[in-house]
Amino acid sequence: MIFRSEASRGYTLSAPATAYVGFLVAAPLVILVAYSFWTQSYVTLDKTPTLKNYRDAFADPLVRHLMLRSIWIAGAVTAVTVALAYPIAYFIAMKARKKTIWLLLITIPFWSSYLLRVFAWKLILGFNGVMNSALLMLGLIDEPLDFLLYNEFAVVLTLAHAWAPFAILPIYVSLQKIDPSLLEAATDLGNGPIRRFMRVTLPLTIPGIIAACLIIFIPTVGDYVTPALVGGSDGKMIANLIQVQFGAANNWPLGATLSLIAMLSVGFVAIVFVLTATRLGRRIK
Amino acid sequence: GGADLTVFDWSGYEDPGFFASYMEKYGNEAPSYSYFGSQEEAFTKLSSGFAADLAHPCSDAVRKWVAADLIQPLDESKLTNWADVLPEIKEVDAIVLDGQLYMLPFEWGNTGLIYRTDKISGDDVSLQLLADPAYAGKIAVPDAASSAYALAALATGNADDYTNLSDEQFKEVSDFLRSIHPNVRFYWSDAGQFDQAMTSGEIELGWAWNQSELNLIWNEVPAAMMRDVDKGIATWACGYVHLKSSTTPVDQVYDLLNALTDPASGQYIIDNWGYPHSNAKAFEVADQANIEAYGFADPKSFFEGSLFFDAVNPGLEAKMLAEFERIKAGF
Amino acid sequence: MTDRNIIELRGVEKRYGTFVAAAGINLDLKEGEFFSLLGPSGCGKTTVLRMIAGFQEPTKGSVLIDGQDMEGVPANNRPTNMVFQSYAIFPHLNVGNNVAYGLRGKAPKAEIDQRVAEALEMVELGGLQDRGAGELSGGQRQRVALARALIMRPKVLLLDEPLSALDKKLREQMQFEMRNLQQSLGITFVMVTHDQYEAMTMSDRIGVMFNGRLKQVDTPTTLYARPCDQQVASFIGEMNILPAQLLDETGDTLSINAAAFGRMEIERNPNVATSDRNMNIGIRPEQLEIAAEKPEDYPSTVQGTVSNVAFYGENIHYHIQVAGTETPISVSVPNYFHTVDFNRGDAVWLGLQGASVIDLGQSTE
Amino acid sequence: MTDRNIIELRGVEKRYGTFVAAAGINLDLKEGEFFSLLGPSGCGKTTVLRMIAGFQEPTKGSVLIDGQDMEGVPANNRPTNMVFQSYAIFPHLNVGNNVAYGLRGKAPKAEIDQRVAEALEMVELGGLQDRGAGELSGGQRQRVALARALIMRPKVLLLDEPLSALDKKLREQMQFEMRNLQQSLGITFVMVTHDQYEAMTMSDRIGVMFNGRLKQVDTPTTLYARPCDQQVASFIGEMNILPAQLLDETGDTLSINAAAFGRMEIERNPNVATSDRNMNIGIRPEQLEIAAEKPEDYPSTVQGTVSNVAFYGENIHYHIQVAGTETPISVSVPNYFHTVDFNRGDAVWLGLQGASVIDLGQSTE
Amino acid sequence: MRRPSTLTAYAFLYLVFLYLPVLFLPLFSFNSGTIVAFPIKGWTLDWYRKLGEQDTLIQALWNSLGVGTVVAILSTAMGLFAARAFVRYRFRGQRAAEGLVMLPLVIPGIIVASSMLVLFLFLGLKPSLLTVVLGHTFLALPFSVSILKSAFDDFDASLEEASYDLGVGVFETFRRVTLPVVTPGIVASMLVTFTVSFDEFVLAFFLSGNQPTLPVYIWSQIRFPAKLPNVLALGSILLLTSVLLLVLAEYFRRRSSASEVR
Ligand SMILES: Nc1ncnc2c1ncn2[C@@H]1O[C@H](COP(=O)(O)OP(=O)(O)OP(=O)(O)O)[C@@H](O)[C@H]1O
Ligand SMILES: Nc1ncnc2c1ncn2[C@@H]1O[C@H](COP(=O)(O)OP(=O)(O)OP(=O)(O)O)[C@@H](O)[C@H]1O
Ligand SMILES: NCCCCN
Ligand SMILES: [Mg+2]
Ligand SMILES: [Mg+2]
Repeated sequence: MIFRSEASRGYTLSAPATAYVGFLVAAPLVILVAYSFWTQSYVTLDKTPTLKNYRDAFADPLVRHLMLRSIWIAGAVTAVTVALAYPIAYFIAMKARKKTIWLLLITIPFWSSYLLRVFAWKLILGFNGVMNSALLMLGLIDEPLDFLLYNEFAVVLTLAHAWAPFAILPIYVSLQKIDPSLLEAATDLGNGPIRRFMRVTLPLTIPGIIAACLIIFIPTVGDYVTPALVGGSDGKMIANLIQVQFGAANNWPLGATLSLIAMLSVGFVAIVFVLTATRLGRRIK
Repeated sequence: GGADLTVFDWSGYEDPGFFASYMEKYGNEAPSYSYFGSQEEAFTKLSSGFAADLAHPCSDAVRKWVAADLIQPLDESKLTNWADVLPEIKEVDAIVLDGQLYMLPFEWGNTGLIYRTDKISGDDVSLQLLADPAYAGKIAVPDAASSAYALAALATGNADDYTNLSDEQFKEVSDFLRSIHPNVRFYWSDAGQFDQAMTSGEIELGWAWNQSELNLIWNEVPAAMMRDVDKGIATWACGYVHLKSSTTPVDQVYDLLNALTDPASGQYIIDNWGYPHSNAKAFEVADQANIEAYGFADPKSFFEGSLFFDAVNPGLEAKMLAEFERIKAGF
Repeated sequence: MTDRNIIELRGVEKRYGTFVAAAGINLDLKEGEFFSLLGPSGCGKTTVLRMIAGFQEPTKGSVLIDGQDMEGVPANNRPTNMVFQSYAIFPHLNVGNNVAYGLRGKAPKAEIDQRVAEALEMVELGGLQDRGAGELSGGQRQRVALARALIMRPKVLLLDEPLSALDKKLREQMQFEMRNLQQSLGITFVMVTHDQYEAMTMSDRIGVMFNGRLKQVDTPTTLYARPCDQQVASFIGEMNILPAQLLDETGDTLSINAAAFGRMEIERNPNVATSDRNMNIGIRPEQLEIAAEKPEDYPSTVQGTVSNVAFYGENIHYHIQVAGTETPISVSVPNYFHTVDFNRGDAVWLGLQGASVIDLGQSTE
Repeated sequence: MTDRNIIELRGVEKRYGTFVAAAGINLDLKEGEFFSLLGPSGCGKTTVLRMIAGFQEPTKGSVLIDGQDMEGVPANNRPTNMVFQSYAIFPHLNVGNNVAYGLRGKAPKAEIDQRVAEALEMVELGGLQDRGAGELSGGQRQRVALARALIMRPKVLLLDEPLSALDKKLREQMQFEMRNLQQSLGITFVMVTHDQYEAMTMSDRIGVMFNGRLKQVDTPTTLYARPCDQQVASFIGEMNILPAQLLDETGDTLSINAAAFGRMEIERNPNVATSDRNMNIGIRPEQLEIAAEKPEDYPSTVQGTVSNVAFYGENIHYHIQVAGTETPISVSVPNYFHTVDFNRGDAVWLGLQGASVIDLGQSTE
Repeated sequence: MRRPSTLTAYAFLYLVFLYLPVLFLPLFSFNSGTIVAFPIKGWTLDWYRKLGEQDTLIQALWNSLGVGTVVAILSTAMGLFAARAFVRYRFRGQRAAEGLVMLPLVIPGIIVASSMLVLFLFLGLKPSLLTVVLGHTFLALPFSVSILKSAFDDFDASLEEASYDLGVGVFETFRRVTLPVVTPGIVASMLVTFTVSFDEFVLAFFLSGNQPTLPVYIWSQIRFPAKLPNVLALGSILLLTSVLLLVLAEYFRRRSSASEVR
């Protein structure tokens, strides 16, 4: 084994993982694509290839609407989560003495069940919830606020909570990688803390920010549980429609078509985002 | 042992009070349960190859399940309690198809308008209230097309044609759902969500199962279900079907079916769950005060006067599903 | 170099918890001087430099730059600039933007461009503005760091081991260039290094540190000829240290009896505290004469045996075992005509003159 | 040192993709010899060492150890052991278990214990068996690595920059100890280094590499006195390189006309390929005489001006600007009596003898 | 020296944001009512007392623990080899391979879930705990690979070479040097991958047969809330356990870094 070339050792060792992931990514994709050309009526699957599903999906303004809303909500979730997470990642990487303790502190809440956490948010945001009770008690409001729950705001807040560690960790890692002497050099060259942050820290953490954004944005577009639980009457997203096709409607071909459209749209948005962010980063001098 | 038998069920139905005699026979061992949250979920899983001995859908699903070749007919002669099953339930559409019995009814109940009695008086309450701008943000409707369409069919006076709405009727019914959409706080997908919101006062009325009414009452929330058949209420019946994927010996399957339909089980579910049972004898042995309080002293009136959840025809079902998605999205 | 103090350290001390990284540092640096801080790893050199730059506040004492107390003045407001050991080239900026960094927003674009071009010319990187930070060699990075600091026209340029990452040839070339640059600009340079040759060849004065304390501050030649104690003596260059007895003192002349070499007169070293009866003397290897025959014109001589020969190219070092001291005496001779004159085992004579013997003060045992 | 070849490299080449890290390496190492590979960073030294150890297979050519072709023999079956630059001390094992590592399961426990104790004595770490790997200083780590390799009784010990992580004092001490150890054990040592003084003082022979090629293999003195070309000449020590015209050759004597110094007779350098009409000569800084007056007993003299003085302690280097060459000529004089004799601007004379001039062969422009 | 900065204040506020919801779970596990909403009806320990009787709940917990354990082992094993390959060797397509292994992080859950269900059925694999394990291993791999990559980053390659050099073969070197040195990374990877599996819902929902994992069970309980407080009680216990586990992980991490400091 010592003697085989480095490359072949690399292939051998990484093969199980890459083959596994590759297979589980590729095979379902092939099946999804196949399904998207078939049709279903009631309980029978018609395997005659057709573009009907695509035609229907593209013709339907609902699909477009839900897709755009999903991207908008996922974008908002991503922006809010990352914006809230950046300072805390910065704090842990640059200021905190006991970094590991802080990292632990931000992970512990995620060792309870996700569904229960979503549930807990309803307790806080609900009509008789903690937030309203507190505001009422403080005399800040007379009537419970009803715009806290069952809307896009609630979805964004709940997901910003759920994805917190996934935003904090990549940003933390990229901050951690910054050579402190770069920051000292910026100070030495006359920058105060804010200009130094804008000109050195921020540009150098763009890869971390991009990673955090992708890790949050892409799965969020496909989330259907959170919108169903806290989204209210207008928090529905594309994944709910997909879920209906695989469930109640029992129309897998349409579900597969919608999945593929969603993946392509998300991929497109992600690529545009990465390119823009990278370019923006380069513009800073 | 008893656990060899697997049941695919709504969660909660693994209550040992439902099948005491089965446990006696099988060494005090309960069947194994696995759960679904909705019939659609159950159908998806079963048609994906999920295997079990028995499943617990409601009557409206049976036709589709048969068409998808998921279930096998039951042998009436082996069902010891078949004779005692309420005659109204035996009549329910799709329980018997092509002369073959496919579902053994177990429990039944209502889907109706539940409201906070402290906020709305019993005289004022009506389905049309759902569209009243005064209740903006105060109502909840199930996130299920068939149930929402039943509600709207009742509200628009199209209840009799619920399973076979004409195009105009369909439009009228859909428009009602559209008109209440602005008032909807959320389309509930789990009963707990509905119960929580009613408890907190977040919503004041909504379309839900009688299970919710009872849960609210037990938790001392002032709430009730509107049971006036003239104002509109729906009825459903659910039961057990024998899955084709069943592998456990048939006798054991029937032992559980018989235990479930035993009057003792019926008494238990009526007294402890507040649900009506399918066995007529159960009503005799159960606490009459409960029967009165939970509002099913007169089963006949429900089966005759209310909208019964039968399967809508497949074409209409697809239309409902698609249209409901649009309505929810504000289209 | 003028006589004005540009930097004054007054009783500066720095503690990390209970650990004292620097203590009792008093130091005046002249305008236009090239000053080096020399000492073994961990002795506190970087700590002192960073207190001047403002990256660390002294625990005690004060730092004055150009007569102004710097307490509470953050690094970005001090008239100093720094060349970091790792160079700290901003990886996301090209050469031009790296060099322009400190001027952005403080001068019009045209002026910045011109000053960047000039600074790059100065470090012989003219025209490389658009080169990416990742495409530079070690020596080029060093020059960019230098240009980036110098473009700020600092009163004092601080350099933390600026050459240690470069390889021998390049290091020697940069030593030369940096010294010339410093002289032509007239800016004070304060350089940290652990390389004695670098310090000696580049600096006007050197401060030698051990364990957080500044032991001696002097010109390279004085440091070499009049070290203040054994530690400094053997840190800079090689030194044969021998015990001796002080017999008599007359003015600045000490009469001693040295191990192996016997009686001789040597000059008093003003840098050592006292010269007790039991004292030490130091002899640099190149100060000894080695010969096959007893050398005539040396007052003190001793016979010995070559125990080791080390060839250094420019010099050859002989280790000579002599009676009266246990460790062999090291002798350095220039390598004339590429020949080695003595081999291991040869009997040789060593010759010594009192004028080249260093008084190292009282013995520290 | 015997005459038997313990290692033979025959036309060894190593490519990484299209990049040639080593090429055309032919080398015979004698049993018991201390051999060093010297060269600038990235020249391929480590690559050659690792091909001998078996961590890398040559792309072409073959490696023989003790006469046996090593092709296909994995590192764990070769009679070589290695001391890694980072020392590679197993962090989860204590000193005793680190040293015993290679013997475990190959000898009875009692014997292992005894050999470990011996090996630790040998490197002066006796009794430190239970010390944790994390509790060792740099020098101790180096010794543990040495003991761990030597306990395997290898035919050849390979060392990759074994001392570069240590600081000056410790490095000098270990150089001395390692050389002694090698001589008493009689094992062949092959050491990679980029420090010319380390290579010169420790080795029997040195191989100088540039860009993947072995340029010259010779003893330190020959390498210094008879480098095979300008590159080797200026990599080892300092060298003044001047152009010259070959006027005549008689046997091993060349008659030349050198820039600045004029006509002289020098010895032919057998290591250079040819000595053409347009040739280069090299003069080591210590081979030049510097004086205020024209030196009498030097056949070639030239007058110049001191352009720079660099104080190195043991030596002082003067840079002298003379007519006839552009770059100043570097002259090294020993630092007798701690005095600097000349200052910048002084007019001086340089004296030179043909015997100390090095023929560097044809000019490469 | 400096007053507590706004940043520190923000950090503590953020912690409140993170913890506030989670702390309500234990609170409602002591509520005597079955509806999880204010006002709290009364206080009780019943839900904890009755926990032992909840056979299906306990079974679901065991399923999740079992799946999590197998997933942790599988993904860590594959991750170990892959991470080693990525850190140690350069080979063509390496970046593509690294990217591929990270893909599960960024494919929407529902798409993974639905397409995997289709695939497994196509392959004749009925939904069961096995399919859940396969799915979760897929999801956990990127985590395991990235954790172990950083473990190997800190691991000096010359340690293994030293072992070969001392005459020890490939497999024994792996056992005597590689494994002990990267053990803390392995432990961290096992913990994290276990957690990923333990809390995963969407895939488990699609892929589990008649043995629900805990999140799938909880999902059904949320819809039919009679036993929800039991779930809250269990959730609170799990939270406590996970805190203990994390402390354990931290202990291992500390131990590893202690041995690496010179
Ligand atoms: N932030 C810190 N906290 C605690 N100790 C520190 C800190 N910075 C430096 N030290 C310690 O102070 C001492 C002096 O450090 P300093 O960096 O000034 O040394 P140095 O002379 O520059 O050494 P080197 O040549 O290795 O760079 C060292 O022992 C170091 O370990
Ligand atoms: N695995 C590899 N893949 C590609 N190139 C390599 C590899 N290993 C070494 N090289 C290249 O081969 C050349 C020689 O490397 P080597 O490590 O032998 O140099 P070296 O002489 O030991 O240098 P140093 O003194 O810096 O250690 C270098 O340019 C290096 O970048
Ligand atoms: N028991 C479940 C009730 C379902 C009503 N559709
Ligand atoms: Mg330092
Ligand atoms: Mg090397």
